[in-house]
Amino acid sequence: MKEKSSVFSRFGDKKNRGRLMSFALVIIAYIAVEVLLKTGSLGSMFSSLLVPITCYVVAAIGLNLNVGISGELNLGQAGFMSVGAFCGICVSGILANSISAGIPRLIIAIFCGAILAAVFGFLIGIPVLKLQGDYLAIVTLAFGQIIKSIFMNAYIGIDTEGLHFSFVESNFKLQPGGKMLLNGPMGATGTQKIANFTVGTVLVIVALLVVYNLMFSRSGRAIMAARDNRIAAESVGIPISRTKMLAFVTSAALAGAAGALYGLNYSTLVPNKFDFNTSILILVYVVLGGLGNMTGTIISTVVLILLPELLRSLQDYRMLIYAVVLILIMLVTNNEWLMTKWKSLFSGKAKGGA
Amino acid sequence: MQFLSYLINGLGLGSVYAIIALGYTMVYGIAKMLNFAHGDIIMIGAYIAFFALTKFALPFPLAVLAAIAVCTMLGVLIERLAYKPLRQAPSLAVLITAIGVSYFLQNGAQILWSSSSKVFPSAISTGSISLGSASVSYLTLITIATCIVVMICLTLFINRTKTGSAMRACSEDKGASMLMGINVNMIISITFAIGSGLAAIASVLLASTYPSVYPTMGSMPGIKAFTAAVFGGIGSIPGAFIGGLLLGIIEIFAKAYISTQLSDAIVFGVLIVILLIKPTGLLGKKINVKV
Amino acid sequence: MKKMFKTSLAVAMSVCMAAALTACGGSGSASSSAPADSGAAAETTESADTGAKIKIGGSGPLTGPAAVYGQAVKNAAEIAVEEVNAKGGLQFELNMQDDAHDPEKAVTAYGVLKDWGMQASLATVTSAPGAAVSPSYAEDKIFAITPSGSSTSVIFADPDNLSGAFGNVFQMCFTDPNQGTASADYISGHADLGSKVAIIYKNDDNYSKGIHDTFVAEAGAKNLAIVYEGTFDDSNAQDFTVQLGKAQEAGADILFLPIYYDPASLILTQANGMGYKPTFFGVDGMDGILGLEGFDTSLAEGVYLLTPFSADATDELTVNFVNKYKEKFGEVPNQFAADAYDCIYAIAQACEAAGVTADMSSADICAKLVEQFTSMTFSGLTGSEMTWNANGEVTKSPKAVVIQNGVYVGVEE
Amino acid sequence: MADNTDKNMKAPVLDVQDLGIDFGGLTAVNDLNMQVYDGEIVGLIGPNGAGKTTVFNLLTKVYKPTRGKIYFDGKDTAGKSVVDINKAGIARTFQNIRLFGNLTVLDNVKTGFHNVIPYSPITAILRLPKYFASEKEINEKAMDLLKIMELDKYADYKASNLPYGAQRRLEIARALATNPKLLLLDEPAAGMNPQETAELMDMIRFVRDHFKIAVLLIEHDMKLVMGICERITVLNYGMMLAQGTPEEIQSNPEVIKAYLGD
Repeated sequence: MKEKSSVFSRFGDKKNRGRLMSFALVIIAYIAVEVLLKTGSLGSMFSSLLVPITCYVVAAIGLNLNVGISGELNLGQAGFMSVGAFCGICVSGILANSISAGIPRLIIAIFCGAILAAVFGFLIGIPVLKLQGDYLAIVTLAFGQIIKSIFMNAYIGIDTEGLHFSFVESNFKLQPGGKMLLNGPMGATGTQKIANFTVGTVLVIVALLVVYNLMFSRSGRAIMAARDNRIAAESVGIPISRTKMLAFVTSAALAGAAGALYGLNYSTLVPNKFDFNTSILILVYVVLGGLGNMTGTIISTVVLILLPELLRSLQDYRMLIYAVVLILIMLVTNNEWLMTKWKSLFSGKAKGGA
Repeated sequence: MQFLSYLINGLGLGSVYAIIALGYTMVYGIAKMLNFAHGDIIMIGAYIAFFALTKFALPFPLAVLAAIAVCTMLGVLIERLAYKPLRQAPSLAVLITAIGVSYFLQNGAQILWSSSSKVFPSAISTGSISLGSASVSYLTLITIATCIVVMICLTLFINRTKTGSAMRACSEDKGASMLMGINVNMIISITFAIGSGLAAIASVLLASTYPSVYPTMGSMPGIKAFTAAVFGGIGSIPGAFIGGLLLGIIEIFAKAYISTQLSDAIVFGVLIVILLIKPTGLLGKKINVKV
Repeated sequence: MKKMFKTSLAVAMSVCMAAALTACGGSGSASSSAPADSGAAAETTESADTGAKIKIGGSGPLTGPAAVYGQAVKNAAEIAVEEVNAKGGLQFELNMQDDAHDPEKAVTAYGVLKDWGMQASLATVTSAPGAAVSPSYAEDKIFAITPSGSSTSVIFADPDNLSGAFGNVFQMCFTDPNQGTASADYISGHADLGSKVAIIYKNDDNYSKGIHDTFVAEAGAKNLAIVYEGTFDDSNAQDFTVQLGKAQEAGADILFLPIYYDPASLILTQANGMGYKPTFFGVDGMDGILGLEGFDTSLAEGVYLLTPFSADATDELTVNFVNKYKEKFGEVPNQFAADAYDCIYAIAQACEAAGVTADMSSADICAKLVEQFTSMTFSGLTGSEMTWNANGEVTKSPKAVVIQNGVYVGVEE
Repeated sequence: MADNTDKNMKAPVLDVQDLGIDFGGLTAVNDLNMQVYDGEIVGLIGPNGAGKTTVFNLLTKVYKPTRGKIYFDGKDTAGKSVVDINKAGIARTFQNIRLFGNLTVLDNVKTGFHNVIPYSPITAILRLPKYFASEKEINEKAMDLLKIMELDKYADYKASNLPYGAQRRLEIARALATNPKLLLLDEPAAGMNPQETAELMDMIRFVRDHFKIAVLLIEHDMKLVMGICERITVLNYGMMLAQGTPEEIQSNPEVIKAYLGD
């Protein structure tokens, strides 16, 4: 108790352990994957999943800040990913001639994607955060759909005369040799694939740092206070909408960064990719991983991305099995009787071992 | 006079949304959960009606009854197996379960009935009548009429029957209802049964108007109907009715007078504006927090 | 709270582990000769002798909204592989993976196929996933011919300028520009069909939008009057009354539908309900409309379409294929299926001509097949005397057919 | 104005003039006049439904008054928000306890320092030196408050797991963290046993002296009210019934009538 006044023990040991665990998890996973890659034993399928996994992890960490820490159900996270993705692709396309090295261009693209998504998050947050509960959820869903519609109708291209932008296709003409960066519903094609797993892992660590640093600070306490009791939070001088906005914008920015990384990992990207289903998918990662639990989010994202791939041998039945697994996990983890049995099993083992 | 035919077509589309939204809103009002699998019940209903009409060559009314029966049972079954164990669980857990159920139904349907679409036989008259220069199909009129009848029956049921008032009591306060001797589990099951039955009616209308039956046919009408329910104030039965009709009209008008490409964006944009003016939808109850 | 989440994770993990184990077990028992292929169990067509088979991969949407296309390709390719294997000599082993019409999943599916040891491929069924994996096929030097990935982005690295062809990715279907141009040419050359054109297309679909774009360009060149253009997308693919009403209002007497038969069937039904009767003009995606379970074929009476394949053709090859397909899968094959069937036979023809054997590396096979494909002619279900240029584009002339009395009837040029 | 008290030399920290609010057609509070001076402990009592909590909600701007003025620290508070009023120096507790249930006891108190020791989110994310300095200060001050409220042994507990009495004390600690000039306590002794209530009385006195603040409290426990309040205002049906020292109130026949009924 006496050491409590020391600044370094202010989180309590438990919180620190959770934090260290998630960083350790990411770093160990990274080293393990790199070793497997170097020895060539990972296989093409798993290699192709590495970058998307880091993207979804970052987007899910961001969403967990919004849903878990701030307590607002957001059904439009994919919309922010899409903003980041197309922004990243455009930035990378524009800079392709001036910066030929992939990594610096990727980092600039991710940064721009995050900033633009944050701006979108801020603009959307103004109306959204006036609402509460399920009404807020449906408006985020609506914005997700609107963002998708916008990208389906946006034409961006670059040619010798510079950058062109239009919402009407017939107005859109490029000089010969020009490059379409975003071609309406066809999305982006011929994107240079400059994303890689190392940058993805660094982005995960950055996302964790941002979220944890925010959580264990004045702002983080305010966000959680506003979630736990709005009226009491106001009564101690916490401005609710500003606080919620901070979480919303940070979450959007992380989704944007994730989107930029994602967009630059594939040679093609269509706006339809980031629809309602993708938002739901990310939400599933968050809920399964545990609200406010970042380590859990990382694990559940990885597991749920790998699961359908590992079920490929079941052919047509794999998505059916995936659905059953999803339902069963929810039923089992929310069943008190089973959970007490499960715990007693573990504590019994622990005692036996010791 | 195209305006009139757009309006009536909008009402027709809106009526389908309204019937689906009624199911959504009832389940929400009583179980306080967003049943994302609701749209997929519609899909199942459409398949049942399709097979009843083609494989078993049943007359149309029997096919509708078959669809209603199967959907009702399915709705209750899903509630018992997947949602009831989660009564005390956080609402997000129930939401994810509903999404799981939705995936399950879609993929199950694909395995059972293949992914290729089937064309729903036109059992309802395909003719049309002309109103001025606009022509309106009988089907659209039947759809609108069905929606109004359903709405009236539902209102009567909720307001005039004992079960109906028990439902209202449950939606106000489950704990107090239980103390008053209302079997809450029973009421929730009945709600799911009615909601799913309505989904079956909607499925037949949807499949008759847009005669294409395939495993994912329910998801988009489901989302639209959810939007409609929120539009009108989720939990409110007249709200769902008005929300559904409005959504249909806005969608058709947006397509007709603004842009076919942006119609979705416009529908959702209007929703956002409405919610900003009335944060709990058109007829939603104001949330009062006692300090 | 925390504890609950931890345990929930533990449960999730253990379920996943179990799933992984069964997956591995499954693959092990299915093809015991194959080395551990990271859970990617091969979906193999049966045959007695293992080891001497050329591994043909491919991915398509086997689940989700677009599953109908992927399933058709998978089914038809299976039939073709069985037939080729039954002839003796050249032996194929087919592995169709699910990509759910998602570029991301297609890249993963490509990884699965590569781990499996694919030597030649059907690429992808749909265009967007195709554009995502084509660069990988080019990079890894694996020969690919897509049955139905018709966008230019499948074969060109820079589709905007039609340059940077991958060189080893071929198409069995027409490229989209080809169809759009041919349709506009046909309509402008047949004034009796009508003079005012309306178009309804699916603007979030590469295929539909690609055809639309070139159709409009060509129509401009041919002075064809386009009086209305309407769109729809995935979330709006049911109600077409507005688009049809607008087309009617604009006085269009030809309705050009560069879309697949599913939405087309809805358009035909709704137009009929409105009493709007223009000449409907479709492209190859329209094929299959007569095979739709429960469709009132009288609605399709008088519909024109440009298609390389019709399931109602009476030639021996088509009859044989359609019967086999019906028998095995209980459905009438569509144009996707026909294209896939041709793909396998084209690969077989090229392999035989080049003397490709199963022990060759995929790069060697690729080089030989590219050489064959750019020089050979091939006749199959979807056309005769087809040739391919170095970009991978097929040359075959689309045939105009009209639906009369519920069957396709060839139209004189 | 109603400044006929013996403290009319000093300006009151809180000055309520002709305050009233209607809900629909119902008048909940009407014509309320009362003052609280620096360092005073004032009681607000009255039968159930008299409008006591409504007065607190009016003072903290949860409700906007229909009539009348509230001056705090000499300034009119019209147009201020709940957050503004807290920044200006009024802190409160709630009748139905409102803690941040998922936060630790220590973090609950730390939230109170939100505007007292501020730093930006960027400082937090980048972990700039100011973050460490501020957090150190917040931590020390929060622990001091917990010690005063005898909650230090619970610092790492989840707030919702605390015993009832401790939760009430935690609310006071959290309110004190916002550095108020006036502390509003809404039934601080509700649910406490006599022993705890006695301790609470000492605590309230100590807090008043230590932080040099004024306290306005709603309470049903007459022993507490009469024991620590220097002045008492009695409300009935939203109207002020009486005002004065505990002795005056105890002997006021109208008050006795209101409490015992007709």
